[in-house]
Amino acid sequence: MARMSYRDAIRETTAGELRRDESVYLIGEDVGRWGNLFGASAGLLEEFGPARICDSPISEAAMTGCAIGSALYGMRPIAEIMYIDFITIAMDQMINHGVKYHQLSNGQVRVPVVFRTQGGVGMRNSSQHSQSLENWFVNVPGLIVAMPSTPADLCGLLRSAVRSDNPVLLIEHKSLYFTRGEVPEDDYTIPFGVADIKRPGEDVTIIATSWMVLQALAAAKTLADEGISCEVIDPRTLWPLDKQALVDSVKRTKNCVVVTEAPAEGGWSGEAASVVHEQCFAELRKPVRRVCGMRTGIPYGTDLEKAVVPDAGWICDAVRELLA
Amino acid sequence: MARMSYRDAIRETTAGELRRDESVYLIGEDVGRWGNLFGASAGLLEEFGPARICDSPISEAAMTGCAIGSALYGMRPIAEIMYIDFITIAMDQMINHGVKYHQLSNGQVRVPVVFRTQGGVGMRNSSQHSQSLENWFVNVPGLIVAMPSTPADLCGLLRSAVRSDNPVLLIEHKSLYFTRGEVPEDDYTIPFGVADIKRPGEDVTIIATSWMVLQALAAAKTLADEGISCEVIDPRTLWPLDKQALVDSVKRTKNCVVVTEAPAEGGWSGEAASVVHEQCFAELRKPVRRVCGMRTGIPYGTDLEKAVVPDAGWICDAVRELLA
Amino acid sequence: MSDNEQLMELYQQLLVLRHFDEFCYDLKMKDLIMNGFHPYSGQEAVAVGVCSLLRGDDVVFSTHRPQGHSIAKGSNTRAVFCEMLGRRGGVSQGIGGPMQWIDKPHNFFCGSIVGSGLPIAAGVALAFKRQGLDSIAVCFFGDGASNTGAFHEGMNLAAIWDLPVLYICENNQYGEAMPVQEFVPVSRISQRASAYGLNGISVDGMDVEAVLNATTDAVAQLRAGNGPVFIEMITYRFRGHYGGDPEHTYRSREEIAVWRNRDPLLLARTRLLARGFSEETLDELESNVRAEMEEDMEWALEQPFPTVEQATDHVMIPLGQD
Amino acid sequence: MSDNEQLMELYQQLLVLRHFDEFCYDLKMKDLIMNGFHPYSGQEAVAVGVCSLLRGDDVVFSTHRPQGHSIAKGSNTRAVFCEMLGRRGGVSQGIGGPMQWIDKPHNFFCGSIVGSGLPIAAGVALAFKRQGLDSIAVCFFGDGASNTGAFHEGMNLAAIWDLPVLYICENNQYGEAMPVQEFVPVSRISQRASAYGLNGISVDGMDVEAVLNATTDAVAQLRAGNGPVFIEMITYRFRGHYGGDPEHTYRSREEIAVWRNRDPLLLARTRLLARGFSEETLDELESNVRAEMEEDMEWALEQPFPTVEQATDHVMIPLGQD
Ligand SMILES: Cc1ncc(C[n+]2csc(CCOP(=O)(O)OP(=O)(O)O)c2C)c(N)n1
Ligand SMILES: Cc1ncc(C[n+]2csc(CCOP(=O)(O)OP(=O)(O)O)c2C)c(N)n1
Ligand SMILES: [Mg+2]
Ligand SMILES: [Mg+2]
Repeated sequence: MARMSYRDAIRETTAGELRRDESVYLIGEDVGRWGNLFGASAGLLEEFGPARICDSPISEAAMTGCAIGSALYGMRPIAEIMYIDFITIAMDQMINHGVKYHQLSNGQVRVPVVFRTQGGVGMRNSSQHSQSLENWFVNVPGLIVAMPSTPADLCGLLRSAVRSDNPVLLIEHKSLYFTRGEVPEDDYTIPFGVADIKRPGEDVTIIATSWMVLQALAAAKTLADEGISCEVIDPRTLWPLDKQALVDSVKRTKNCVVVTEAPAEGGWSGEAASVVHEQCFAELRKPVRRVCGMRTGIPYGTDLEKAVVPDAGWICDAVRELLA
Repeated sequence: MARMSYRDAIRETTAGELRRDESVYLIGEDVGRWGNLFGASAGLLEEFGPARICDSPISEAAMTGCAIGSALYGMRPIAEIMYIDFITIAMDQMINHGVKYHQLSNGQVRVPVVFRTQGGVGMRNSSQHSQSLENWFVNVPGLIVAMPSTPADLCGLLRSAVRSDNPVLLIEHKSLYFTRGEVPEDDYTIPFGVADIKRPGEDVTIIATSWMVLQALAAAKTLADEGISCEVIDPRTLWPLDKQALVDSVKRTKNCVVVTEAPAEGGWSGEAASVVHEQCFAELRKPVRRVCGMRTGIPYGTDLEKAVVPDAGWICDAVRELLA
Repeated sequence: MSDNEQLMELYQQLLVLRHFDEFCYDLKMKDLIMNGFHPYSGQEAVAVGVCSLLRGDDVVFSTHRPQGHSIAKGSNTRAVFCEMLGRRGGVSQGIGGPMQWIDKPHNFFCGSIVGSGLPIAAGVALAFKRQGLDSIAVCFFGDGASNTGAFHEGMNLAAIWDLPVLYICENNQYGEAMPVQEFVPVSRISQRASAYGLNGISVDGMDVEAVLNATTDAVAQLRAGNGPVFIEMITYRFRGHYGGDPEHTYRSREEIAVWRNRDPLLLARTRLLARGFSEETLDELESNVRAEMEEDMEWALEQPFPTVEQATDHVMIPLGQD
Repeated sequence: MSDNEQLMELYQQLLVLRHFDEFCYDLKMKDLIMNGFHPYSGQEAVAVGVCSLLRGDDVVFSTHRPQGHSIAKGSNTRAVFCEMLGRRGGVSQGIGGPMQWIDKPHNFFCGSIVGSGLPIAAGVALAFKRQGLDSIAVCFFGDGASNTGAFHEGMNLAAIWDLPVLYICENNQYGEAMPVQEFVPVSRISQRASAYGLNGISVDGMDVEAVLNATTDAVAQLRAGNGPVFIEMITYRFRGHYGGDPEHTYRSREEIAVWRNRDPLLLARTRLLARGFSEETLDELESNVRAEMEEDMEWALEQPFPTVEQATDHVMIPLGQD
């Protein structure tokens, strides 16, 4: 076990995959010289050279298409979209092409591409750099969507992503980069579609993703002092979704809260809540509570950007109300 | 009242708005010479000239940005994205800019732009021309999302869209263009956020959107012969959503089915089902049933493309099971 | 200049593409091809000339108008007929349809989003370059596509990284109903190459030998590792944008007649006659090709449609096997 | 060539921009500007030269590096300080931050998605053209932005429709850490104009008079209705990409020193001295400007932060009032 930051976990895992498999390469804006905005690829250019650590021009569509094309012919690209907000420029390449080629070829071609990006608040960069757009991709057949919340999950899921022949979108979170955690030292992978119980509990199931997992854990801690025992479940992949894990938990606790940073309407909270309602209807004491970001552009500034998305306080309130 | 096709309703309403207000103009690929792929703007170039009916180059991003920019300075553009699949190219302009300017200007600028596009199956054009991507936009603050299912709704909602100072995305459906219906002859508008009960009923509420409304109505007819009375509700706008109408209906019927052409996971069905569960938990006999498109790229061919999305048969089966 | 035998082979290929296309047109009129068919008649010299120089391991990316490129790249005409008809046995087993198929054995891809192939072709070329291969990627696209953001981003990427992509712009004078002069503000689309530090050239795309000559140099340059090449092929589509479009809204009969006088098949045939081939030989060749295409079509018309299970298979590689 | 008075005014504006920027840099180092600040030092001659020719009703679209353009277009320096600091009273009331604000009274817009302004500026110009006005839209963007699809699509649209947009490419030699020579495969970005049938020119962007002269012609041409103009301004940013970036990873101290020798403020000052202004006059001007900026900053630092209610207001026009 080593204790490391989420950011370092990205770098170490990427480096490991680059060493393991010659066909892996990293492409993205300033992933080389700068080693990524957060240092998530610092030093890799020096170790692997510019043929494998490719600084891309400011051309998100081309970079994405390039990754897809090269994946068709033996390469295993990790394409980094600096902020998820910029993925809007790459959507055609991803959605109309990359994720459809396997089916269109009747299974003859594979597109082993990893799209890495990061979303959410935390850098005080306001509304064009802080969005939570993950649910768009959950509705798209052909794509795996992973959102690791800890350094250990990041390592295991990123390894799985690089080694998968399916296209994978792995969404990091800017507020997670400098969080730290224990990471096993072996070459483990985490399969897609397997949720993780981040904290076992008995009175209520809190389903949360990405940075919201940390908020949920903080809430669980506060609530424990009040005698409320929360189970915090992190699905880790939004698609495929480990429905069984969610359902098993809620059948036990009989109460459920879903937390997302994205606004409720049209977001992933509706999907998670529906799965729980569909399969735990008899057991649920009350309907699933959704705790979601405000329906607003993310404002600038430390306090404001955090004030418009859920925190432990919001979650505690929701749990208290639900159990009242 | 005049009986007309959905396609003609678009044309007549567009022409009416162009006549009413000089600042309205239409921009899109082949909206002029061709009068739109389906004839939805046939003859308008002749009446209004190329300054108001603008054939755009194959540049969805530029066309969208152009519409937004002109809307900032006194124009009221209707920007037509030929297929919703191509909106992937325009997403940055819409999502990062057009829908954010009002808030970023603290209410000082308005962006009265209408994005018209069409989705779904029906033209046998396979997976890059048949997608149902509406839920992406429901999760985006700052945008109204309308999906009219009848010629009369189209007229009223399109008028509201053109006259609104908020950005509106109006999604048509290729399988609706040649359906016909009665259209009032006066200059009526339909407010956003007001659902319509397309068929009143007592035993179950079917919430359906766009072309799925027709499938739901067909199912309701079949089920009526079996003694099952279905209420079919069309929210007409996905955001804002007329939650009250859905809730009132389900509180009466105590049963609910949600139908979308898009796949379930990450789609709008989760949102609708969540709203109903949250607010009708006590009244619901069973959990809300979702009837949604298969999780696949849309295959080519008349039979196949229709076989992968819900039809009356799927809906009947779901209702029967729910009421069993 | 090609020798007699070579020209004869090219002519045969031109005939294949033309008769294939015309049969498809009829199938479209009968609604047997259900939608998305875009005739290639008139542009055959481009596909035939370019693809005659390619190896099996070279990769072609095409557009919503792919049948000519696909066949010229080696796709089986029966399989392409089947795909057009949405039948099992099609290049994409009938699920992709007339503008979206992948023929992996022949390294052929196409798609119906205008301009989108340019970045992807650059990616294929990147793979070849990294792997030290001398295979190349060829990307066909239209005059209209040269206004897309993907064109610009893709071309720039290929240029700065010296990738072996052959960009072939088929300027057939229109993008749907949009005349190129009105939508592309340069007289030669090849001038756009200079924005990427490339030497663009424009070639008579009705003349298969001209296409061949220009492309021969380009392919040599690409295999030698000297970065992308941009060739504009000046051509014309004889039929509407899609089978049955309202052509009269944007072009005149006279204009079509002028271009039909420069029919690539006619040009090649005239040249073969001048080189001593007899009318009879050429007529016989044509009727043989036609008969063969008809036979392929008949065969295709007897193939079954895919089942829903088949059509929804392979959305993803099953988890655990991926 | 500008007269003395005019040059003096330009110099004063250069000083405003520089001192404003340097105060911001300090604020960023203190984390009072929270993020997204991109220094403009070194490029001032571009904003000042171009904007000095604009009318209030002309519209400017800028980038993630907008403060110079905004102030030169007329934005109140207190309001821009406030926006940087995220305070109420900012141009966007403190909710947009250092790279996203709209100053409607001064017809100024900016945004942090590289390249995205080009199509929107074309749209503004379309509105002016339709309304028969002679107002123009000005769009600033960087060398890096010239590789975006939005650049290509927007420029093409403006060109085919003859829209009154002045496209100003500020080639400051880098896009983040990416050197322009490596990412743009032409020696002059202005060469890209020819892809749109336009005559691009490249101008010394460190020399405010050169900027002024080139732009004067351009603005006249635009007001006369003669379609878009593309000017590349060759310039340099003296500081890192953002306040505090790892500059050493991509450029040398020597390179910076060479460019600092051509500081636009130094050039203008030298010229003013040559035209007879005294050192004392210029020093006094500078210290006045500096004092004023400091005062503005102090004022801004006392303004309140927006409340959450304020920051989430105006997401949409309330239904029924829209
Ligand atoms: C991004 C995108 N926009 C619009 C369309 C609709 N469309 C299909 S073909 C076509 C014209 C393409 O013109 P060109 O590139 O010249 O190719 P051609 O059809 O002439 O072969 C258009 C606009 C599309 N398929 N994709
Ligand atoms: C579409 C997009 N991609 C990437 C970024 C991240 N980014 C911000 S500034 C910048 C460099 C821009 O370079 P240039 O256009 O030369 O402008 P400069 O910063 O030099 O003023 C990049 C890549 C972004 N904001 N938007
Ligand atoms: Mg064309
Ligand atoms: Mg730059």
